[in-house]
Amino acid sequence: MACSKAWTRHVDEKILTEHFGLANLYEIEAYLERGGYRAVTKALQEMTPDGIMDEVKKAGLRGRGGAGFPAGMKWSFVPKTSDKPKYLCVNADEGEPGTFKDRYILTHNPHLLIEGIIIASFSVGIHAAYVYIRGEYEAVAQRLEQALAQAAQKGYLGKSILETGFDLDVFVHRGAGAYICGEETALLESLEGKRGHPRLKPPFPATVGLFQCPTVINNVETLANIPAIIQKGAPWFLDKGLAKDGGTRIFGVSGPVVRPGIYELPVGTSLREIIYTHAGGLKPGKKLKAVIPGGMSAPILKADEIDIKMDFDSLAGVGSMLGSAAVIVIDEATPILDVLKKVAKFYAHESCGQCTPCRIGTSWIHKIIKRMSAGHGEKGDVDELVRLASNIKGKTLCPMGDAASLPVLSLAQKFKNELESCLKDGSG
Amino acid sequence: MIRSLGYFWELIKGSLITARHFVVNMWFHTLKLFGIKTKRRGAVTIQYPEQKKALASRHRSLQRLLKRQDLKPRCVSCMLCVTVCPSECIYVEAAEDPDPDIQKYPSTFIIDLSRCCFCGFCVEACPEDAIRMDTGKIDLAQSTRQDLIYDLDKLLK
Amino acid sequence: MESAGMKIVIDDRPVEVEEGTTILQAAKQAGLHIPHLCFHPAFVPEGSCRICLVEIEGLPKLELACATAVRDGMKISTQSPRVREARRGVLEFLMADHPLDCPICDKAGECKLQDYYQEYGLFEGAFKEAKEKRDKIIKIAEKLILDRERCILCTRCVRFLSEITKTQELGVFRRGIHSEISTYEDAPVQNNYSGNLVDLCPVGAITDTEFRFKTRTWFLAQSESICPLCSRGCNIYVDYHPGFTRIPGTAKIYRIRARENLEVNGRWICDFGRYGFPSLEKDRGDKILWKKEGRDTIMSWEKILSLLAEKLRPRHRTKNTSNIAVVANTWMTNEELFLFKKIFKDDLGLKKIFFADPRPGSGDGFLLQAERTPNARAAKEMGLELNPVNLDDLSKNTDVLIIFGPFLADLHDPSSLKNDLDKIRTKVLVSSHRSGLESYVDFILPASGILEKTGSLTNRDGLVQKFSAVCPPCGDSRPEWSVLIELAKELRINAGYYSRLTQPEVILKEMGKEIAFFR
Amino acid sequence: MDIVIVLIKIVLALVWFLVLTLYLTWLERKESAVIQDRVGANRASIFGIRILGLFQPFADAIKMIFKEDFVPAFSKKFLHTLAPFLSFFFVAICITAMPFGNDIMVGGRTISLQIFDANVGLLFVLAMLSLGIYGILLSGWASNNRYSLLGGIRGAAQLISYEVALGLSLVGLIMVFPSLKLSEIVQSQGGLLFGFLPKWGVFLQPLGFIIFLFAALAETKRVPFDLPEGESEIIGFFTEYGGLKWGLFMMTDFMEIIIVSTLLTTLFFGGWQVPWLSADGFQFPWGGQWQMARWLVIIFQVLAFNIKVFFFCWLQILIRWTYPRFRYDQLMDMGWKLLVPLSLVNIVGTGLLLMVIK
Repeated sequence: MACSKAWTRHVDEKILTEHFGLANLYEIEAYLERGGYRAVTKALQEMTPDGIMDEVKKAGLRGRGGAGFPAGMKWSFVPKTSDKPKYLCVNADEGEPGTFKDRYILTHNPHLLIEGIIIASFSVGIHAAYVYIRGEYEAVAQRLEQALAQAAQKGYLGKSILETGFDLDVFVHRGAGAYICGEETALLESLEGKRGHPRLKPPFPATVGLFQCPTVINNVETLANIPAIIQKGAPWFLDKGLAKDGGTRIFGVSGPVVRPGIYELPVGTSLREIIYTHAGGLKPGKKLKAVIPGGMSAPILKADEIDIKMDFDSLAGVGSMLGSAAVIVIDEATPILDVLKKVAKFYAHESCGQCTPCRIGTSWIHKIIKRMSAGHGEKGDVDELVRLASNIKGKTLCPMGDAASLPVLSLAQKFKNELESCLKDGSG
Repeated sequence: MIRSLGYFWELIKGSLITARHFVVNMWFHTLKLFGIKTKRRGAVTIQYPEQKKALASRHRSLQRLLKRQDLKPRCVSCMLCVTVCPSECIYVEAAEDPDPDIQKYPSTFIIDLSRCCFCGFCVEACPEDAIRMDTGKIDLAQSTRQDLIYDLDKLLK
Repeated sequence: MESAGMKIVIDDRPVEVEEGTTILQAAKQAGLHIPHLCFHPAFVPEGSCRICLVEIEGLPKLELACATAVRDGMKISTQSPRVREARRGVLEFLMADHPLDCPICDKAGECKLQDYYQEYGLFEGAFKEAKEKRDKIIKIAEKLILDRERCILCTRCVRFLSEITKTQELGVFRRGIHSEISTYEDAPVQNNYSGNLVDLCPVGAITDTEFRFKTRTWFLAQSESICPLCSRGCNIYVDYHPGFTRIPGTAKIYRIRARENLEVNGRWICDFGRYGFPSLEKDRGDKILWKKEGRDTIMSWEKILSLLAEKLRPRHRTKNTSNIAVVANTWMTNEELFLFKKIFKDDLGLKKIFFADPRPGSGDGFLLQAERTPNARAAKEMGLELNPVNLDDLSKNTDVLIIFGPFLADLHDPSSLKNDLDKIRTKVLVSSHRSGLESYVDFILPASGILEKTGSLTNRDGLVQKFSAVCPPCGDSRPEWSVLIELAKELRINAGYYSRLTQPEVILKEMGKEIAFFR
Repeated sequence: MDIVIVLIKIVLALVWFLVLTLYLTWLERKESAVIQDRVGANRASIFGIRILGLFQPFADAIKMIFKEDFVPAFSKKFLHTLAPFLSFFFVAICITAMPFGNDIMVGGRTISLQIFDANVGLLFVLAMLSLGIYGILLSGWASNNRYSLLGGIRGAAQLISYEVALGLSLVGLIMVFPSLKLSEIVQSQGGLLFGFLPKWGVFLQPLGFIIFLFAALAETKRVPFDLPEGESEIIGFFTEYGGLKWGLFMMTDFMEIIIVSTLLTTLFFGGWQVPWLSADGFQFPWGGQWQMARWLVIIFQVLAFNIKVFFFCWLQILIRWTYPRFRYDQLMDMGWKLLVPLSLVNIVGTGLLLMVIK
């Protein structure tokens, strides 16, 4: 992924990426200069934990990880009267292909996340937070650890933050390269030092989570939004987006567009606008074929379906999903079978192997597609793919089964003719 | 009494029928004896050891065990033939084969022909097509019981 | 009742269950079987096999029956087309990664995968790709072999070792399709309960070298019995092969499995019991012998019993029984101990009653007990004192000695046994096994092995458990209770009483009348 | 000299009789085979030479000789052994009364081709046949087997019943040819009836012939009258016999066939008489004449006798392979309610006819 300077392009008021242009924003001094940690001060000194929670609820902040569960609501599920310690887990295991937003946040503005962690922990009553960071993000993790050290030095972390008596320790935990650990319960298992296998739900992590204790798990981007909500208020935040889905989202655009990169845009911006206006359209000579709107696990949209608002509900309405808002653009020159092969290979490789449909189904699908792409496709293989994917969908322990089956289903259904033509002429 | 007379007429008819058979067959036998070949034979009997009737393709004769390419028996001693055998004439003992792809092979495979009723169920049941009854051997009489017990060596031949 | 019970409907059958019951358990109460592979009632549900999916009215997705707790008013369908289709789909996946080597699989016949395929599958395999190749013979324990191709990763074995034995020798390694069960760095499964993994494995992935390739499961007759090897009294299944009519020696016990009894052994048995059965069948005595002037004469039961009775009767008549000694053991059933007590203690009034039991071993703190005899508690409850054999007391002024059981040979060294027993004129041995005692005695009466008789045993906690014969008696042998009754009849003591006791059940009932403990 | 001649005659007759018996067993097998579209026994060979299985009787004989001579426990060994010999003897002795041909002249001596031409030859034969019952009864009783005993008793009852019909059926014949001497009966069948028809008993006594045929068949104890034996189902009198003793019973059976055939020939089919053949040659009723040497005529006559006997043997075997066995009540019904009354009718009818003619 070519790292471009796309984030500098101003379209509207930014929340997260406002100061990304600054080269040393990750240093706490630079951050403090830009008004950093003011939200923490405000939250800890002026607001009550419940007040913060209400504010977040009112802001309509939905989880940025993929499922889009309202963040304030998630916090409120944590039992208040529990004698067990509570934990905050930050999901920075950004494994979804096409997604790279958290990496930018953590690279450029790790203190924004730290601020969010402190406010969220204060609101829920947490004294230990874990940042589960993808193992491949070694440099990012180091930068985060540096930022944490700086924040602790400045008294924003550790014992009695800002003399309020509120203690908080933040730990960075590096993942070991398993996609499944982006799933919250698998993440917890992994954090506990076990094999990253998803847990059965219920019980939900809010009641029985890390080390069997109540646990809040939030995405990096979700938490990074918190300081702005505290500082500027819920109505302002809500105003940025839609009625039930406040704020902005960082869309990561990849593929053969003129300017691939991340774009912080209000929730509800149309996909066409993102691709053609912000990302500069496709590269000369390329023609849009399809778009995967929300990371690899989102069902694909054909070129004529891109006039759609990019928010959770609108995309769900057309059978796709916003997910992590990673827009993957596919041009006409790319054979769908190749896309399918990549998708299938990824999920076959990343299935944790715990439950049957996903463990065997994904590898079966991958084997069929490999055979198809080797030119040995047989009649009925596409239908077989659809059948197998529907047998996985909704029958697995964790959402990865859906994540693995939905793209296959949508590709196989929407591009059936193209795939079947591969069978006939025998070319991949 | 009258009924009895009718009965006597039938008796005569009966002996005429047997007599006709005798005369007709005798005629052809006699012709044969003098070397005159006619299409009709005097008897339907086949002189078995000299003349052999071609066996039907699905005829069930003496069992044999098939071999793999490496000359080991194909049998994996699943004992389905033992299970299905109605006369309990098959006895199999399994042993562990060093080849993990084969794993199980019969260390003993006995068919007691003195019990076998040649129903062919064992052939039907075999999942490996390891046993067949297509040797065409039907002269199985032996003078001792022990000779009728076919073991692995005999069956693999 | 309203508060405690939750009224739910499963497949149009209304059931009332307790709060916190899972759908699977509720269905069991309703008499329905929901297929499950990874679920085992003793473990925390894992929810990984996905075959127990059921449809709950009002919920968009199919839910796991093994892990979902019922809610009041739930309407559950376990046989709707959607459910069947889902199960079929899961089965198809499982089959696609399963070697289908049923002909050589020892689980065939009792394999869950086979059962469910019969019930829900019966499809033509659509899997055209190459199957995954995995290791098929991995020795994970002294007696266990793991076949990774057959493994369906239900992780029951892993969970057994982490939740029950807490030894955690097995784990799941690698991921996705390459996931596999393995030991940690070749440290084998080493605990006294490893044999349970074979019972637990729903397919044939873990097999047992003792049973592997020996026979097929459908030849075996499964009988319920009690493990006699320690005083725990674990409930077991004994799988017995009635044998091939023409091949001698094929009728035998092939394996022992755990039988569920939550009061005694839960769902497990120890390896000591599981693999101890060959000793029950080995070295059996099966002939009635009289060593008349040094030569073995084969006798009939009638003759030998009347011979014995002739030796005992005059002493009984004259109330001169001080020179009779008997040695019993607590491998005898309740009924036998009772008869033993009735005849020798009450009727004959013997003073020299000794017990020779196997030497105690060491317990493992879970099921296996140090006391390696199944019925010591019953003897105590009957008022018999478990006096150990003192050879001096035994042989002093003794004319007739009757020994029950072979254990005396283990307790004393042969030379002292010979010295002391030679002092006694008439020595009778009633034993199921050959032990070396044969050479010292004059009369040898073969007794049936414990698995060949019917009766009851009292375990260390005082639980009286009935069991019935697994296989016919070996050779000419007879159970001790029948020997005792016949002897009593020959002695003509209390004739009416003993002739009424025709069956172990009758004896047990009689015991209940006389001893409150057995009521 | 006479004794020598008689001895020669005895030897010749016995050889004839036994060889015929021997080959009747072969004939039985072969004939039944031909009737049933089979080939029949053809395996017995001497040095690989088979000749239509003609060695089969020898093979049988060897087999029977070498079989165990078994006597059941608790049975009377003597009686058990005696029984087959009795049966055999009483049948074998019947051959003495049979005229094989006309008298021949050898060196001025007249020699009749008959061992013993008794005045009461016919009665002698009937008596000897009746005595055969003792063999059956004895074997049944000596076997110490209640099934065999029942078989023997069944046999005795059957034979006694048919004896009556057998005897009565011949009364008419004796009235027509007023002699009991078999040679005379044959001699008197040499004439012609109505100028062309041979004056054979069958034409003079058709009803008598039929009754005699049935009764004689019953006397042989073969299918359909094999209730005494009932080989496979009802168990017969010789169940406890094996080897050569059983072989004697078997031979007795075949010898009875021959005796019945010779009797039929002698009594009803002109014995050695050839139609229109007188001592000088043929004199055909339409006037033709064919002079023949004396010895040629004798040969013709002996041949005719043999052919007739063979024919009846063949016929009896044919009958045996045609009919199923009678039920016991049917058997008794036929004997007592059909054959005996019919033979009485025959006697009365013959008597009346003779009275009318005279």
